[in-house]
This record gives sequence, C-alpha cells and structure tokens, in this order.
Amino acid sequence: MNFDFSDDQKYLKEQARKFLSEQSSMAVVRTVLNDEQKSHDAGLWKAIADMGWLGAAIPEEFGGLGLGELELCVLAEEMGRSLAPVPWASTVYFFAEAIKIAGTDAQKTAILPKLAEGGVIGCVAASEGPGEPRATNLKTVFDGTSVTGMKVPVTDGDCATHALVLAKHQDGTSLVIVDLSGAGVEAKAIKTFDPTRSHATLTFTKAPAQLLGEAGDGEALLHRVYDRAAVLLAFEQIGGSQACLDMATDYAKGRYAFSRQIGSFQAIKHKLADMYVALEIARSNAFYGAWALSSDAPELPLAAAAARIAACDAYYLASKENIQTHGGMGFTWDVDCHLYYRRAKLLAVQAGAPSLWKEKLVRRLEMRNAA
Amino acid sequence: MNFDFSDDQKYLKEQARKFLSEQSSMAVVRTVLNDEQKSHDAGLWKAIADMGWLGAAIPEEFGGLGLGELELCVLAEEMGRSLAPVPWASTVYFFAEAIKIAGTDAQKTAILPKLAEGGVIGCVAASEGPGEPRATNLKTVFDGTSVTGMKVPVTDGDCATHALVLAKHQDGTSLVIVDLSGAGVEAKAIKTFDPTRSHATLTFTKAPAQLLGEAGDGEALLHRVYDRAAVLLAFEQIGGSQACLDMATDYAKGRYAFSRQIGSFQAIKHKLADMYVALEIARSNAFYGAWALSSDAPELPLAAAAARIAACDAYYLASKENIQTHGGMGFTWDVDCHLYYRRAKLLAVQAGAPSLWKEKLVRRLEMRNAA
Amino acid sequence: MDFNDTPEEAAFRQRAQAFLAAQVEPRAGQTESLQKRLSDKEYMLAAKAYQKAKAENGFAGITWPKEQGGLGLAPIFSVIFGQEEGKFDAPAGPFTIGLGMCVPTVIAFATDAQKERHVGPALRGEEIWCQLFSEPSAGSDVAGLKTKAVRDGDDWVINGQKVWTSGAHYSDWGIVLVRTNADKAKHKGLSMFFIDMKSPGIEVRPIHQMSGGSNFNEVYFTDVRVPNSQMLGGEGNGWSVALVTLMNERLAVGGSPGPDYKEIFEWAKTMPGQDGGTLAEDQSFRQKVADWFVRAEGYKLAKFRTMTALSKGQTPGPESSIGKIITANQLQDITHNAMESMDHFGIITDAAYAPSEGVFQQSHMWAAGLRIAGGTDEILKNIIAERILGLPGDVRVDKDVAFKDLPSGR
Amino acid sequence: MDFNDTPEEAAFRQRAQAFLAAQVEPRAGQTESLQKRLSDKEYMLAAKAYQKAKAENGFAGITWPKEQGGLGLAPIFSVIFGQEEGKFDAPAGPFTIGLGMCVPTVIAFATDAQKERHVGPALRGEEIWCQLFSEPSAGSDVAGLKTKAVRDGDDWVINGQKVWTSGAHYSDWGIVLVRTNADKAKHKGLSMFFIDMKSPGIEVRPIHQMSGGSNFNEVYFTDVRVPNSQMLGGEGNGWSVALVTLMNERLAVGGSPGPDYKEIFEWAKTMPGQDGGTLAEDQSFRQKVADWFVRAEGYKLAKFRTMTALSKGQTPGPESSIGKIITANQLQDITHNAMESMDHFGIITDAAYAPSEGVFQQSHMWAAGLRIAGGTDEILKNIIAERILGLPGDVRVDKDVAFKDLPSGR
Repeated sequence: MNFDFSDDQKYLKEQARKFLSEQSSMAVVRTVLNDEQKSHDAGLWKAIADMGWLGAAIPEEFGGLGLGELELCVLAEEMGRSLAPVPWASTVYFFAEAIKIAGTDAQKTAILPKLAEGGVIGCVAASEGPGEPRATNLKTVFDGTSVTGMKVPVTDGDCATHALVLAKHQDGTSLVIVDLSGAGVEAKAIKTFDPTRSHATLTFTKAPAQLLGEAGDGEALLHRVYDRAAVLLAFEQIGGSQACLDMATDYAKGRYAFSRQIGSFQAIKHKLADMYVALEIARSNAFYGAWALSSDAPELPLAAAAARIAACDAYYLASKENIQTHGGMGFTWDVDCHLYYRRAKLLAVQAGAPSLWKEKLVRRLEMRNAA
Repeated sequence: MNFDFSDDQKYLKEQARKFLSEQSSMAVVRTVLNDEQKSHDAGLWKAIADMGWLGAAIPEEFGGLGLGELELCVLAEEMGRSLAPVPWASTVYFFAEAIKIAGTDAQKTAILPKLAEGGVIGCVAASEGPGEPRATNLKTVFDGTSVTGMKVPVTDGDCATHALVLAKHQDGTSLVIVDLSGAGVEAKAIKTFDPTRSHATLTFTKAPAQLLGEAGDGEALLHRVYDRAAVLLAFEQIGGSQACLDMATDYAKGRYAFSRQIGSFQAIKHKLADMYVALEIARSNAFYGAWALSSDAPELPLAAAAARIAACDAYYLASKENIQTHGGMGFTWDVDCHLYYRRAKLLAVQAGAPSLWKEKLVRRLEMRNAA
Repeated sequence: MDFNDTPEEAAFRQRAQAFLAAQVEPRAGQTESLQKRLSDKEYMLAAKAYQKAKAENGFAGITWPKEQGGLGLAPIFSVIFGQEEGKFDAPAGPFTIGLGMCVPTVIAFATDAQKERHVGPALRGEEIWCQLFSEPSAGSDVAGLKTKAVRDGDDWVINGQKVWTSGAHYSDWGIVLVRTNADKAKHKGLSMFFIDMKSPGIEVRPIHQMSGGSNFNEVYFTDVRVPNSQMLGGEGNGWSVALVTLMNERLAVGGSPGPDYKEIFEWAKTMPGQDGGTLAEDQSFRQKVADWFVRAEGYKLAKFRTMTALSKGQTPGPESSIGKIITANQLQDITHNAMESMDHFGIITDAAYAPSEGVFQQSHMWAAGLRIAGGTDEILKNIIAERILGLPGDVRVDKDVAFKDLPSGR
Repeated sequence: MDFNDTPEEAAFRQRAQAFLAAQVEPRAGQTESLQKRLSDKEYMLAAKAYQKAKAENGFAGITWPKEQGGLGLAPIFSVIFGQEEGKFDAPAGPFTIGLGMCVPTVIAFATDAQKERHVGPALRGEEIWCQLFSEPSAGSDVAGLKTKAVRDGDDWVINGQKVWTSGAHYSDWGIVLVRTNADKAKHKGLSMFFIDMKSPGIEVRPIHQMSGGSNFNEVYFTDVRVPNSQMLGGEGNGWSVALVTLMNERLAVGGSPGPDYKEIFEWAKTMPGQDGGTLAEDQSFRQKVADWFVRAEGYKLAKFRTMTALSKGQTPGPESSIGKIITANQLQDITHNAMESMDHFGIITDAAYAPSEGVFQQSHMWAAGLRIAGGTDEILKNIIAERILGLPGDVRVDKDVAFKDLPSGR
C-alpha cells in the first residue's frame, strides 16, 4: 500500500508553496482583483513558465519537463491555495491535456513547446448560455475549416492565444482549435463573480479552426478532457479549502469573544471539524483520482467524478464557513475570505456543475457494475 | 389577524393533555409495546370514546359532538405527544374523514354514529408492496360487489372492524368499504418498526364490499382523504416532536458531563435550537393547514402538503437527536426515546412518504400559479 | 382562526393605504428603485420629506407615548403600517435605526428637556440618528468594547473606534456605548451617551464590503468631548441601557432579503434542466423547491402568529430570532443552487448577460453577510436555546474580573 | 502511488490467506452467520479454538513484543491480517476488546510475574478479557466515574456500577477503573485494577437495547475484593493508564456497519420509483447515491492513506476519528431514505415481507446507537478540533476541585 505522493513530489509541493507565497502573495492577487483592465498577472505567468511548471506534464519531446500527472496535482494544490491570478487551469488542465490526449503529432509539435514556454495561453469556449452545452442547444457551427458563433463565458478568454471551441459539426459536435490572433475573432471582457480571474465573450465570424480528435466526437472528447481537468481542479479546490480551514483555525485561535478564544466554543469547533471532515473526504477522493489519472486506469471516469463532487462540496463549505467564522471582518473587502468564496464558485461551475457530475457518477457506477 | 386557536380550543387541548397523561401514560404505551398479542389498549379506546373525541368532528346528526376540525387538531397534537396506543388516526383522520367527505347519507348513518361510540374501528388498506399504490401496480380487484386481493401493511388492520380498500375497478381504481367481520376476510398480524401500533396483512377473497364515492375515482378520493389526514397527522407529529424536544431539554438540564450541565455546551444548545426551529416551521405550516381544513379553503391541498413535509422533517430530526442528546441512555429499551423514533417513521410513511408529498406540493404550486 | 384585521386594525390599514398611495410610488411596475434613480442628496431630501409627511398625517411614532408626539397605539399597528409601506418604494430606510432603536432609548432615559429638544425633530425627519455599539474587537460580545471615555470637568473625552455603523455619514446624532471604568467588571464599566455626530474629532469612513458596495461605516473618535449631561441611564449603567436599545432591534428587522422559492421556481421555468426539459421539471430541483417553500411559508406563517400575539396585546418573545437564521441560510442555499444550475454561465455577473440582472449572484454575496449582521447564526441559536428553551448559559470567564485584566486577543 | 503490498507484506498476506482458508469459512455464500447457526456455548468454543489456532500459527499478538509471545511486527501487518480475516466468517469478536485494549494495558503496566501468568492464556484464547470504564453518570466524561475502591489491608473493596460492558458475561478477567480518592481532583483520584470476573460480589446484567437485542451489560460491584497487587500503574494514576487503553480503541474499530451506497443502489433497482420506473432511475435518488458514494469511497480511501502511513512505519494520528462520524451518520441517512422510499411498506420489519429481511430497518436502529457508542459525534468533533486542528479546549470547571465537591446531576 503506497497511497501517497512520493518524497520527490512532496518536495516539489513544498518548493511550489514557497515560490507562490512570494510570487503570488495576496497583494499580487489583489492587483488583478482591483484592476478591471488586468486579465492576469503577467509577471507571475512568466515566472511560472520559467519554473517549467507549464510543461511539467508535457513529454520532453514536446518541450516539457516530462514529469507525470502526479506532479501536476501537487502544483495544482498550491496554485489553488495561493489563488494565483493566472490562466493556469485553462492552459494546463484543459488546453494542454486536450492536445495531449487528442492532438495529432503536428498539433502537439506546433502547440505544446510554445505552451511550455508560456507563449501559448489556452482556454475552453464551450458555454453559450445557462446549462450544460450539448449538441441540442449549441448555436456555434464548425464548417470543416472555420467556426462561427458566440461563446460566453470563456474563462481567460481575453488573455488566451488559443481556444478549444465546442461547435456543431456534421451530425454532432466537434472540438476545434482556434488561434485567437487570427481573423474573425473578437474577445470582450465581461464581469463575473470571481474578478481575480478574467472572463470574456468570444465571437467567431468564420474564424479559421482546425479539428481536434475525431469529427463529430466533440462532446465525448470534451468530457474526457473534463475528467482529467476534474482531478487537477480537485487539487486546486483542496488547496483553496485548506487555505480557508487554515485561515479560520488561525482566526479562531486569535480572536476573543466573551473573553475566550472563539475556537474554544463548540459552535466554532464543530464547524471547523465539519470543514476538516469534508476536506479529508475530498482529499482522499482526489488522491484516487490522481492515481487513476497518472496510471491511465479505467477507473478514471468514476474517480474523477467522485474527486470533483467531493472537492466542490468541501470548498463551498470551507469558503462560506470561513467567512462565518470571521464574523463581520469576514464580510469586508480587505479580508481575504471572499476571494475564496468567489473562487470556489468559479471552480465549481468551470468544468460542469456538481449536479451534472453526480448524474455522470451514477451512470459510470452503473457501467462499472454492468462490466 | 387571528392566526391561533381559540381559548376554548386551547382549553380542550389542556384537558386532553391532562386526561392522556393519566390514561395514556408511558406505562400504558409499554403494555402494548411489550405484548405482541395486544393490538391496542382497549381501556384507553373506550375512555376516549366516552370523552366523545371519536366523534368530535362528526356532525351531531350523525352522533358526533359537531365540533370542528380545529378541535380535532388540538386533540391530535395531544394524542401524538402521548403516543397513545390506539387506532385513533386510522379511525378518525382517515376512515371517518373519508366517510364524511364521500359517503352517502346511508353510509354516514350506518357508520358514523357507531364510530363515534367506539364500536367501529377503521383502517386504510391501500399498500400492497413497496412504493405508492397506484392503478398501475395494484393487484386487488373490486368487481362491483366484492373485493379480492391482499393488502400489506394495514395499520390497525388486526383490530379494525372496517377497512377502506383501494382496488382496481373498471378502468381505474375505486375506494370501497369492507366490513371486516364479514366473509372472505383474513387478518394476520405482522411486525413493524413501531410495535406500539398494530399492523396486519388483510387478505380478501370475494369479500363483500360497497363503493365509497364515485366508481373509478379511488385514487383521487384517497388523495383527498390524505390531504385531510395530513393536516391531522401533522399535529400528531408536532405533539411527538414537542415531546422529544421537552425530553431532550429536560435531560440536557439535569445531565452533567465534565461537571457541567450538558445543556451548557453549544453542541447540545444548537442541536436543540435546530429542533426548535424545525418545530416552529412545522407548527406554523400545520396551523395554516388547520385553517384550510376547517374552512374548506381551496388552499387545502397545498397547505396540507406543506404541513406534512414540515412535520415529517421536524419529527425525524427531533426523535433522532433526542436519542443523541441522551447518549447511551437514549439507546436503551427502558428510556422512551426510541418510542418516538419508531412512531416518527410510522407517521412519515403512513399517508405517503415525504418525497411523494414534495412532488405533490410542487405540482399544486404550479396549479395555483397557473390559476 | 382567520386572517382578518379587527375593525380598528382595518380602519387604520385603510388610512395607511390612502396616505401611502398619495405620498409614494408603488413598488410594482418600477424597474429601478427610487434610491437608484436619485442622487444620494436627493434621496435624503425625499426621505426627510416622507418622514415629515408621516408625522403630519399621524403615522410616525405609532407605538410611542402620546406625550412624546407618538400615537400610543399597540405594536400591531406598527406592523400593519410596515406591511402596507412594504408595498411601496417608500424612502424610509434612513430612519429605521434612529426611530426604531435610538430615539426610544432617549425617550426611556433622557431628561424631559432633552426629550423636548430631540424627539420632535427626529419624529418629523429633521434629524437622523445612528447607533454606535459594535467595535472591531467587540462584535457578538458587544460588552467587550474598548472605546473609552474619561471624565474631564463637565465633559467626558472619548477615544476609540466603532464599526458597522449604518448611516453614520448622514446622521445628526448618535447613541454611543463606551467604557468609563476598566477597573470594573466587563458589563459594569460601561456608560451610554448621546452625541452630536458633528462633534470635532469624529471621523466617519465607509467600510468596503466583500460585495463591493459600502452600506456601513467605521467611526473613529479622537478626543471627542461630550457633556456629562448627555449620559443616558447613569454612569456604569450602559449595559442595561444598551439592552433596552437592542430589545427594539428584533422588531425593526423584517422583509424579504432577496430571491426566494417563488423567484427561483419561476426563473427555473426558463432555464434548461438536466433531462432535456426545463430546470423546473427536474425531479431533484423540485424536491428542493418543496423544502424551500415549506421553510419560507413556515417563516411567513410564524410571523402571522407573532402578529396575532401583537394583535391580542401580547409582547412577542425571542421566538422571532428564528427568522434571520432561516432567511439568511435559505438565501445562501437558493442562490448557490441557482448559480450552479446554470453551469459555467452561473459565474457571470455582467448585467448584459446574467439572467435576472445577476440578482442570484449579488444575493449570494449578501447572504454571507446576512448570516452575520445583527446577530450571527451562532448567537441566535444561543438565544433560542437559553431564552426560549431555558438551557443554562455557557461557562463565563468574564464575570467578576476587572475588564483591564481580561484577555482580548486580536 | 500504488495499492500494492511490499514484498514482505505480500508474503504475510499470502500466509494469512492460507491460514484462514484452512481454518474458517468464507463469508461469501453463507446465508446465516456462524454466530446465528451455533448456540452461544458452541460459538464461544469455536472462538476459543480459532484464537488458539491463530496463536499456534503465528497470527496472534501481531504487533506485541516478542518477549510477550507476540510477533513484534509493525501495525500494518495487523491491518493486513484484519483485511483478510474480514473476508471470512471468523469467530474473532469475543477477543477484540481484550486483546485489542485490555491485555496491551496489562503488558504496559503489570509486573513480569503477572504478565507471565496472564498474557499467554489470553493470546491462546484460554481466557477472555473485558473493559470496565463507563458508568451511568460517566459516559463521554469517563473521568467523572463514581465507582469507588477503599483500601482494606492488602485488598481494595469495590462498590459501584459499570455499564456498556461488552462480553462481561463470558469474560474471565477485566480491567476496571475506579475512584480511590474523592478528595483529589477528578482526574487525579482514579486507579486501575485488573480483576477476576468471577470474584464474589460481581453481578452481570444484560442491557435491553432500543433495537431489541442485548449486546452489552451492566456490571454491579458489591463489596468486591481485589488485591492491591492487581493495581496497574500505581495509586492515583488510573487516568494515565486509561488513556493508554483508550489509545488502542481507535485501531480496534473498523468494518462496515450495515448497508451502504452499494447495497441501497442495487436494491433500488428492484424498487418502484416516483416516475413510473425504478427507484434507481429517480433523479433525486441518484443525486443522493452520488453523495453516499463519495463519502463511502472517501472514507475507504482515507483508510488507505492511514495504511500507507502504517506501512511506512508511521503512527496514525487522530485523523481516524472521522471514520465513525461519517459511517454512523451515513448509515442513519441511507436507511432512513430506504425506509421512506418504500412508502407505507417501509415500516414492515417482519422477515416474511420486508425486503432484504428488514436489514434497512434493523440498521436504522443500530445507526442511532452507532452515533453514540465509542465516542459520540460531538466528542469526536471535539477531538478533531482540538487534537488535529489545535483549537483550544473548552473552559474546564472540573480542574483543581476535589471530586466530591463537583456537581454531577443525574
């Protein structure tokens, strides 16, 4: 039984934490929060690229470090803890993973080395309105060479260089790659619940696009990408949840009411214990997802769903009860509680909402039992 | 605004409480609990009949006291508090109400006066297996004069004199009355989660039966009866919930741990506060149900659903957390906590489970909004 | 059992309706609220004019004694006026705290001359009052406050900081709770003053909330002088005076804080569900709607029970504490569900795209604050447990110890 | 990251499998458990024979020091044997508490001669031990116990009552925590003894549980004499000794307490749902299955993380406290849902009618007890908060006060 990260992976995590506590301090996060024009922190993005993190799980032949997905998981946790205001998840969990599992050699060669260097910023343009994007409700169309339609919201859409676009094609949907510096692309920033991450509408007018994977297989491929991203997001969510629990615990020890530390009251104790239990459930499910992801195990779809559901639960609970533990202070702009409350919501809807994943989980459970 | 019971009704409630604390003490409840042969406490049944309660809401012309449904509500609350081991709910909320709203004059004349005297014990025989009994899954058949099939479970089926039977008939279902002393009826006691109330299987073999209400209208009529019973059951559930909260509060004041009253710990305080909040929500919804029932208001279906859902929630919470508050003592046979835990479950499934009522509530809400 | 007014109540309600219809705009049909359409200054003028009209038409100080210019009516009439006022977009907000909590405290403890000077102007909307109790290190535990007042001749000199003060920036007067003796036990060294908010040394700064806006203030006191004659209730009796103020808080709270079952269910009919139909057709969503309905209606009906008690002349008890626990948590839950059920789209707050102009997202922020403001969930549950159920209080370590010797942390 | 045994672990697992296959029946395929098929007496004989075989084949006292007849292996080997044993219907229950908690305490505190006398017979299944700590007025607060021992020559004389003692009626020896000095503070006046359960004055009575059965006992002590030489850890040190015993409790707990997501989901495929299909097809039910799955798997995987720590030679911390909170509450929730989803039929426990022989109904009763036994939800959350998160303890009113002067209530 060796259900844990290796010492090397733990060392990487420690280094990442140290690096981010300096390079992605809350002051850095707040420069993006407070500046509507700023889509991300470009300095931090460059520093992360210089560390080689963007290519951590990209094979060496395509310019990456050639480490595994487990290394990505430990980095994800620390990125989540630091609330790093960069297009990391969009680029690494979604875009790079999609190219890795479905790209042609030519596509990999064209995109991955630049991505590892920080020159390519990816994003996912699937949503067009409320609800899960499906063949039955999409309006964006791919005609074999170009794509036309509007996508909203696109996380990191206003700083991305490339988009993964889900579009109607033939009898179904296809996933296509669009170079956003090309013709027929208009990006417009929009406001969201989490201003520490940028969002945009992307409007395509016969924008040149190339197919990723099989034609007509877009939704299925997107869900395969989501499975991988779900595990990585789960670690990011765990990092955020742990940060909330740490903040709340620290506050509960230092804050006095009725001349006692508020952490000595059972109402606060049990609240934090509940947060801890939810976090342990999330962490254990995420570990299993990490194992499945890194070993390309057939358990991945089920493990990813469990990891995602548990992580969404833990982060929502931790972020809202962290505010509650802080009392009035928690409701102020200057205390960081709300940054996690905002981010928790973004991460919970970014790759499909939890209720959709619950249905997916049960369907996958039925398939496993039937097999 | 006069959203409360009248002073007369409150006085009746007080008298009922006093009466039941003597006549339906826990010792009386436990004689039925501990004796598998004993379906109910016949002495208590007679005493209740003598008080006139069985006919409280039966018009004087049919031998009742001619009081209203509000009086029944206050009695129901006290019956619930005392866990009275008698076929009261089956007879009064279901059987008598069904005859009252759908019976012919002949049926009313034949049944209601005897019922008010205690000579008729009613029961509802609808269930034949897991899930809601519907036209699509019923096997029991009514051929116009007799009924054939098996019903399980029937609450109070082994002491009842009459049953309200839901059976397939023509293209739908009908509700029929069967005199259980007649031919073709076999009752067999069965064990349930709540041994303070008796249950049976009823097997009908061409048992003579007479139609209640319109032919083919059985399910709709049963649901109308359930709406009325739901309000009355809600008061019974509130009585039980209040008893649990009282027990738990009393115990929390008298029991010490770590040399403090356990009620001084926030974990216990907030647990009891949650019980109180649930109970207040239940009580307020039940009051509205009582108003709708007593004034034959078109709001009854929606109000009944809300009253039932809130009461089921409150009683389950109160009964399980009363055990928890009592710690190890709460898990013993001799302490009364489990009697409420058992009764809460019976009352939650007896007139349709809460999840079914939630769907009914939303459908009714849609109808109200459409109207 | 009925939902009817008594004849006296019905007559009053009718008078109120007539007054309101003549005086202010109905809420329904307006796309933007009065407050949004007017500048801050214009809104304040409108509010003062409205309060003046209330006073002139016999709708101000409904429950106050007649000798103070009130109507001397039972609390039910206040509730009835509030119900009717709630149907209109009346600019009543700036007066809620002053007339609901501060001036009643003045009436209870001030001298006749002081009442003569202050009550009338407040009632006629000429002067606005605010309440200065909370401090950065004294929230749930108000009596732990540190702002101190030191006697200097006929005056007291106040230094310290208050927080979460609504309307401090437009208030003329305030009641302020301060520590006049740190050698006494926590609750025994406090005194209450009323104070001119224009006094030198008072600085008001808006608090930037996590929701983006600024509805509250910090108020800094630097060597602020207040005459001893403006002490209410005597030296060292501040806590008893504050309890009188806070007792009135419960009655001032009310109203729907944001979208409830109605709004989310109506909205769900326009949203895609999981199974190809609308969200309103999804079974799991419907089960939640039923739960929300039951709690929302339950709370509404519980208020009817309170009104019934008021109508019978009884004083409502701490039962009303359940209200905010239910509404704040339900608001957080409903808005959370609404956002998640939109999938990725739920994150948008941009009014150009967000359904219902982002009301679910905004309210999700507010809900987090609502669980804290005016008594946290945890404090309210303590109140229910102790005052309604009669459970013993928690162990107190702050009794019989000089305040200056108590630990206080951050 | 992998789920493989080390070569050493794999070899041990293989040996254990071979031993178990030869010794006991596999659990799968049996309709009735061994315990149900045998009389109490036959079962006890089978249990003793099984324990003897374990000792003879090198599977008893896996983590105990070799000088005590143990194997001196790391805790992971105990877990591995437990995993394999769990696949069989092994009659191991009567020894769980004695070998898991009592004898380790004896090993830690008894004299060499006493260990020589007692450890071997316990290990070989010749003598069974029980643990006597809880009392009617000392549950969560074990140190509040009142059973007292008074010195009389070379003996102590015990009077009082213990409760919730598993296996007291078939045990040969017990360890009993008593108060030897009520003038000292609560935790300082306690002493631990081991005692012959056949001593005159000991009376064992079964407790009638709310679930109907009797798995525990009350034990009454009336002038029971125990030699001073059988005191463990010295006079007044009973609380420290008890902490050693209780530390071993966490490791002894495990296994599935009843139906989980798997069982209810399989079963739901045979049950009618709300929308005309099966319950397993109901959307709202499916959402719950996902939640149950996530918690059950999460807890299973958390145990894998603990095993990993054990496998690396680390000592598991209080993290394992989360296990019972999750499993007990989930069991109550799942069985509640199962019963309600059957509608009226869900109330039946009669084996002739109830689906799955009424396992949901039975487990719904058990779940209520499981939330209390071996540490209530509330105590476990305190442990998480204080020992894992490092939050301060609650205010203690029972320190530095003579026990006899403490309030104790009912």
